[in-house]
Amino acid sequence: MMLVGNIATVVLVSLGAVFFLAGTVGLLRFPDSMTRLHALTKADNLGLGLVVLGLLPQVDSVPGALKLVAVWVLTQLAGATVTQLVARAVWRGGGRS
Amino acid sequence: MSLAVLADAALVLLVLGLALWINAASRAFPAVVGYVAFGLLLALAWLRLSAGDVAMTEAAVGSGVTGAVLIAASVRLRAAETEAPPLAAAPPALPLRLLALLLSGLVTAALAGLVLWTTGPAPSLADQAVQHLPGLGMGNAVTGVLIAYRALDTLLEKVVLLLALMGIWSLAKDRYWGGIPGPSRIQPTNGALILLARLLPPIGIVVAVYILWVGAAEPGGAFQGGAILAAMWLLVMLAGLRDAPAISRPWVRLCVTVGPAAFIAVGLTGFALPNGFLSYPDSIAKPLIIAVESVLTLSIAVILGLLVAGPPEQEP
Amino acid sequence: MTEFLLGASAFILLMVAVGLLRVLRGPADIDRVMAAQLLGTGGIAALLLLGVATALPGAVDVALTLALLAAFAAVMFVQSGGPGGGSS
Amino acid sequence: MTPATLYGLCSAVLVGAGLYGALVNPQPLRKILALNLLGSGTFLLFGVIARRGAAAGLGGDPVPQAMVITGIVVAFSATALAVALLLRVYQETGRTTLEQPAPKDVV
Repeated sequence: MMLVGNIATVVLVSLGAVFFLAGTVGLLRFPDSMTRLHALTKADNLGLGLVVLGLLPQVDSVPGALKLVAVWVLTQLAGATVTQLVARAVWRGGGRS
Repeated sequence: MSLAVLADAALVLLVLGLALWINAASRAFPAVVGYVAFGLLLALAWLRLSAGDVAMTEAAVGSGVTGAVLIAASVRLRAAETEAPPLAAAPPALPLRLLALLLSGLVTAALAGLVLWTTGPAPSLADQAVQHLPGLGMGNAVTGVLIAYRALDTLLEKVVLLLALMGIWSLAKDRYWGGIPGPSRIQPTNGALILLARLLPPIGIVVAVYILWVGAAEPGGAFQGGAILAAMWLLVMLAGLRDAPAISRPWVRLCVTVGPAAFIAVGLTGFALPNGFLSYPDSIAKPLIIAVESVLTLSIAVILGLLVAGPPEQEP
Repeated sequence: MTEFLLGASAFILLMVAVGLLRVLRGPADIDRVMAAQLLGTGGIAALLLLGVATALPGAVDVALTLALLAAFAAVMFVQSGGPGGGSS
Repeated sequence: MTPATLYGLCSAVLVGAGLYGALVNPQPLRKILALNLLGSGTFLLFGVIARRGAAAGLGGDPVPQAMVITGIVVAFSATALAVALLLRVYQETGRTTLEQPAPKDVV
């Protein structure tokens, strides 16, 4: 059981790290603000989501696990709103130079 | 633990890189964004130094609320950035810059020498602090120090917050005195932001109360909880759901003063009961401390929020 | 497991830190805000990994605080009229 | 080198960088930023001393840590007041400096 948990952790956290890598590459390489925003949201959603999922087997109490999930949900809320605000600002021309 | 050392080294390099950027950026806004990132990384560094309470304060106050003040200011001052003298100050001449560099280098070298030469364990008050915690019904020594042993510092700090708020209010133009803080809103509100400002504050209030409550035993406490509450309030104002209150409102005045006042009241009763100013009788120490902390949290939240909102710029 | 989690934490931190090059390059201020947002999320992930790996007291609560304030800087920027200009 | 020493050196550089920025940068807002760097460096040094004073089963001496928490909040109130003063000066005069213009600059 321990072993299965550990394997799940390694796989999921690694996958999450890959999404952060992708987010960074996208943020640096994509040509304009809109596409960069696209890269950012993937890291926000999936990167942190997979890391949290991967950490769950390592937490031994239910409240501890719930707190991890709460961190993810709150970051989602923030991320979604910021994406909306930024996209709207870029759309109105604020993001172009 | 080689990986841990690597992580520490990476963190330190990042923090220093951001510090250089904050000084070197050509405009203020990029420097301010650097400062927000800097605060977040510093919170990680504090955790690595086993100071969870400080990490939380740095994340909420050092990076979050300070960042908000600086961001708003850098946007408002954007037009002034391209100004030359006499509208803006000129950079100092090269010899002066070199002199400043020399001075800063000397200070850095002296501090670094101090850090490197004094390697032994530092003198510590940890034993004394822990010794009396059970009497207070607490597990977190930092909260114990803040609320009990060094309560006078904490009280004076509340007074500093209040003084800063009075300083900011007094900057209002005469006709706006007693009015609503901050510039009148020009930005249209946004559906997504309104949704966030409706969803997040209830959760934020729960988390703030939890942080305050858990502060007795684990990292957390009145400052951290108060800063979260302030951020939630500001979010509601930014989304346009509520205006900032006119500063002449009685409840505003009551909220900002009730924390320090309660602290002083409890402190004075210390004279009548056991050992003097700001000491708690053992039997009711815990409920008393929780009561003081709750009222303090409310005051801190309102004061921090109003400090960010700025001087009144609209008529009441 | 501890070593793996620490390694992952350092890796994610370094990744999002590289993303900070966007703060240096811009070109628009909104791009810099995005880089800060990515650093915020990555910092939270690194914090959670670090906290679970070394059982630091309070690490998850610090992450909770950061998550609550995650949108704050960007909202402040947009609502104070930041995106209206200021690309260099 | 222990982590505490590493962060100690970091704090020394932060203090130096903050001092330099506060002395040299002409823009007031940047001076405020630099002073905050200086403050953060000082706080971090306190944290290092606290870490070295770890005892009684705690990770660090709680007294300096509590002082730093107080310090961070006071630094914030000072920053907020300074920013408000700066914005007011700018609002009133359209300038971001208090230096008197030299006679030849006056149009």
